[in-house]
Amino acid sequence: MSGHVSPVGLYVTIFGALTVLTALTVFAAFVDLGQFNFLVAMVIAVFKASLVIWYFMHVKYASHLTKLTVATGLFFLVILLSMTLIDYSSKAFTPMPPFLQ
Amino acid sequence: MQIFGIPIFPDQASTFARDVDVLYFFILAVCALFATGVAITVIYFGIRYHKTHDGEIGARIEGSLPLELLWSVIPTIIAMVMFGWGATVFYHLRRPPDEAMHIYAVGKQWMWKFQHLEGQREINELHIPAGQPIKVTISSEDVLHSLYFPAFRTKMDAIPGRYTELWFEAQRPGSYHIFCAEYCGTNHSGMIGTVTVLEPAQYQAWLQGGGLEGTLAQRGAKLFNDLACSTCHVDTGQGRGPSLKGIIGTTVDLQSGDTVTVDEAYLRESILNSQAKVVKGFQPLMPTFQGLISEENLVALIEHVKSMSPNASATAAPPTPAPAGGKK
Amino acid sequence: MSNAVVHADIHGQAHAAHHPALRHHFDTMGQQKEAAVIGMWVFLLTEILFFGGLFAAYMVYRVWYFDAFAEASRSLEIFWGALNTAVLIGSSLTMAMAVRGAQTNKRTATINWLILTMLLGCVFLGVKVIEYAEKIEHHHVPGFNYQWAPAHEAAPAAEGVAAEGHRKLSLTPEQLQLMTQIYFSLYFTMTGLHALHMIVGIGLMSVITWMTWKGKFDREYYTPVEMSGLYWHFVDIVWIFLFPLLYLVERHT
Amino acid sequence: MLDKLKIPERHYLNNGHSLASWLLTKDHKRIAIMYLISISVMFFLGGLFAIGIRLELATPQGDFVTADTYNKFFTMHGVIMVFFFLIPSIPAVLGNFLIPPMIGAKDLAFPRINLISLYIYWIGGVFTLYAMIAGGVDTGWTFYTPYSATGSNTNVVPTAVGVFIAGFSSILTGLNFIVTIHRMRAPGMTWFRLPLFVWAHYATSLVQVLGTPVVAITIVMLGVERALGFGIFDPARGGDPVLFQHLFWFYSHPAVYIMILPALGVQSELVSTFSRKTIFGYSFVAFSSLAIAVFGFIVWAHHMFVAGISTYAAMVFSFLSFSVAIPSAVKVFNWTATLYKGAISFETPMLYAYGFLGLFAIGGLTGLFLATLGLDVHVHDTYFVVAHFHYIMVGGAIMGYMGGLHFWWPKMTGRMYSEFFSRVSAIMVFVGFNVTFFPQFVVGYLGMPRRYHSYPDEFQVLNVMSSAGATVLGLGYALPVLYFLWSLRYGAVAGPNPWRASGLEWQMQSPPLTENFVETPIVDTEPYEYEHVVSREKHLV
Repeated sequence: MSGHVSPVGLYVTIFGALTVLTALTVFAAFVDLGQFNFLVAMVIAVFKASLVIWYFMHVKYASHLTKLTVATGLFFLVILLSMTLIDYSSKAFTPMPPFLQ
Repeated sequence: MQIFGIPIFPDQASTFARDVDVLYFFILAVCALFATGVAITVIYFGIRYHKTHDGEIGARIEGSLPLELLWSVIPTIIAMVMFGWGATVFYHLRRPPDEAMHIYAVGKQWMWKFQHLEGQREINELHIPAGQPIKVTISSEDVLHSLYFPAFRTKMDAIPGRYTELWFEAQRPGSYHIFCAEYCGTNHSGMIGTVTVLEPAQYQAWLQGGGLEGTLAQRGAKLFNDLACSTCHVDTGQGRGPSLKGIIGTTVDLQSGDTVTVDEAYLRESILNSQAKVVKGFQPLMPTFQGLISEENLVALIEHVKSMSPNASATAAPPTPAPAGGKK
Repeated sequence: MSNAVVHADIHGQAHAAHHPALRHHFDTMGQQKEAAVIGMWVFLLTEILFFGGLFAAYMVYRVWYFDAFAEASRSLEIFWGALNTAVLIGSSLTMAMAVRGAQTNKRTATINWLILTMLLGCVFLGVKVIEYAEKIEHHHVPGFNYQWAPAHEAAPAAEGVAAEGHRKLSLTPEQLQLMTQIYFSLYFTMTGLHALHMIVGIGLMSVITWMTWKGKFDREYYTPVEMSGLYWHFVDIVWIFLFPLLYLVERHT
Repeated sequence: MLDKLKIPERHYLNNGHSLASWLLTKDHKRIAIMYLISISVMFFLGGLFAIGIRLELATPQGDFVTADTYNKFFTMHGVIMVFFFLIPSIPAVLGNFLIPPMIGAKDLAFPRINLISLYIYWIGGVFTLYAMIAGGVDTGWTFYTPYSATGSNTNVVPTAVGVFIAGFSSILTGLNFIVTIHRMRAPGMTWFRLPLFVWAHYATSLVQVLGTPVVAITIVMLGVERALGFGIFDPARGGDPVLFQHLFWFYSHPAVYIMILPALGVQSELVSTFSRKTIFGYSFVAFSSLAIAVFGFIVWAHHMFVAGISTYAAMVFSFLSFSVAIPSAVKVFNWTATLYKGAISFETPMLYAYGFLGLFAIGGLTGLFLATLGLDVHVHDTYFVVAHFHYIMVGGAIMGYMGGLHFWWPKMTGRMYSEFFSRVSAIMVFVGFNVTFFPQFVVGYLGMPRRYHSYPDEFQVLNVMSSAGATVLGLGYALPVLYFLWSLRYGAVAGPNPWRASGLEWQMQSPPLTENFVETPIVDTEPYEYEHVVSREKHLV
């Protein structure tokens, strides 16, 4: 039972998409979107990562358990990042860097 | 409170010590109830359903949903009560009243340095008046420490690079422990002291006796002249630097277009790093005093500037929740 | 216990079609491969959270010291970063082709694609060496007399006058020296760890290439190739996030 | 029926006697035995440091050892006990040995990775022992910066490397269990026919796999900061020590669930077997393990209420911390309900189960004090906290481990140990434990801080009581070594199912064959069925 064999064409199109998205990331960085620069960069990066996971890593054709494992990992990463922010976003002041000592 | 000479309960020497203890007894009662309930049930079942003959098998009971819900929902409700009560006590614990008397505490490896506004400096000793809310602003010079007054039921970590604070209002005169509660190295257990709560009158007497070179603000004024600040910061405003009269609490606009409220943190930053936030309309000529001023002198200078404002007790860097200062 | 007897003969037939690579404690090849894939993904979970800790630290300091991060990020060469991203995406493609070759039993194709992937990996590491060398030369390595003087920029003219093309920085050189040091500490930890994972990946793949060359894999059993593929794609995904976070903090002013 | 039993000729212990057959084994049972020996050594080493601490604290002045040595004592006690005993104890010994037979498999999914996990544990142990011999480390097992980065000049980096490596041993064990439980169950062994021991280990493995990497990267950042001079957490260079605490506790709170969840699994097995009754509310107990594992990840900042986090964050984490208490309470109530209308007998494992029930209840309930914000400000970093986590770790995890060891010892060695001495040691452990740690609640609320080398005189009496209890506890733990070793040669032959238990592992011979079952069993009964046990018994013997 060999895993799903994807057509070469699919791989090349995914590669093309990733290259275009990289160029888009670099281009978007030079456009002043203020606060949204970070958001745009992250959305593109997440999309690129999901392309790689879905097609290159065959998760599209994998069992539900594999999909669940991937989802669990990302969920706990989000917990780590978001709950650390709970503390840092609600701090009244940024720490006085040491030169203020 | 003691039994056979063994102390089993700490003194209640601050106003909210009683609130914390009442909360403690409430949770203790609830837990004792649950623990003894489970213990008695378990022991009773152990005796009542003891195995009589080899090969005896217990009754076939799979479980019961209502019972499960019962002992999930009830503990959740009790937990929420505990959380709510604890949160209110905590909120009260962490919001110093405005009229609190201000004391600076600096943790340094294995000693506590206390600095009164009136100029007294004490190491591992603290004299405070009873019946007066006191706010202690804490910082550390090297590693993490934690200023802990068990009799007042309050504690706060001393973090290098940042101000943290705690407050209490001592009720009963007497001497109580000061501990360092965050591990800080070899002599962590030696970093202890005693806080002596005096009657207000006795406190004033102690102040007079102990006052070395006058109040902090007076010492600040002397420094203000010695360091030639007064040459630029002239009260009339004609000097090369902005007038500092009554500046505390006002908002000034900066060269870079932003505005900033003048508080301790801004004063401190401008003294140590004068080019950081230059006020609009002035040249950034002021030299930086980074490394030239000791911690105590810096505090004295800030107190002096604050004493030039009509409302004497200025707001220190407010640690209460407000959106983060850094831009993103 | 009659069903135990029935079970025995079903089991007996399964033993007949026995692939040499089937390990004794698995019943079928499918079960073995599925276990390997899930095991690899669980391992990649740990890697996600391993790098996650670094991203958490990066996120916190970026919020606090945004200006310094932007300033320090500008000192990085976008060209190398973008080239590296393209190289790594290319190596993901060649890796996918290598796995496909293994699946379809084309040994020489698999070997060629694997070698190509390793080459691209080495190119990536070479670019990193160039970038690191440039940083060492500018003393941008924290801990080794770290000096923050943005070399390629003209020193900001008069103190108060905003250098054109740059938002007036509210930070003084001392502040910059401190805050950019945090940026570069994180930069070297993240890219260093990533490069280490690349080196491990290339080592892994050279072993897999040797095993393919020895003919150990076929249409039925190519799990090690797929596992190194999953690992390599993961390392590519980490770089996909590292590139915008480290290189493109604020390029638009 | 016991006397005519004899040890089977072929079993996993005599299947090859050479050193290589042990050191290069792929048999999960042999790896479990090697883990058992390794962690017992580590347990007694950690125990020595504990005795050093209790001797020092018998007198208010620090006159037994110098302050530095005392700091190294409690640090090594913490590091060895947490990373080298509590985290691997039940999963690596009982889990490794029993999960494959419990689900009807021949071995774990990745036997070689299981062996690598053992070697990694040994390498991590060597680093930590080197650090200990080369002068110890005095930062506390939490390695808080900036003291661990710049303040301390002891062997922080070797210990950090040791802990970093030992972390991977825990990850690999977790990874192995997850894949095994998912993909290698015998036909008919559905998720709801799994023993609760397996459920608990599944939840533990989730925590091991998802938590350990974060402490690994935190230690890498600490090592990089200390060795290369980077300034990530260094406040003098703009870093934030509180960030280290965030990242450290993101793992270290779930780590306490790694330590206690397997013991909860053992407890479910013991209570059900020795009251001859199916567990009450099986699915609730099973899902409460998963709930503990998941909720364990969102509560970590209750270790930092006074560490300078914002008031808002403290409230959020305090609220969430109560959510973790509920599943533990559900488990305790379900065990109590299991005893109802059972046929309870008090062999040694059941004594440990009763002890566990009492001590874990107290440990869990005192957690409520610490989750309540108003109280935590007062009791944080005092002996109240020390007493709380010892009630959970020693009263819970170690009682569970001892109970499990006494329950499955006949299966692992085919020999019974002396019932009398094991009951004496169980009672000694229970009494000694309470005398040691209950006074610490009192002295904690009085305000005696942790990690104090010398303390004010008024705390002396309570500390002397605690030190006295510690000696009884120490003896209580020494006794099992004697009668377990004695049982290897002189113990009565146990036979396949001495306790008439219902698990699949009791249907194979003891000590088991290397491949566990002659052929993979078919499961057609519910998990805790004792009616069938007696009937099956006749067939096997």
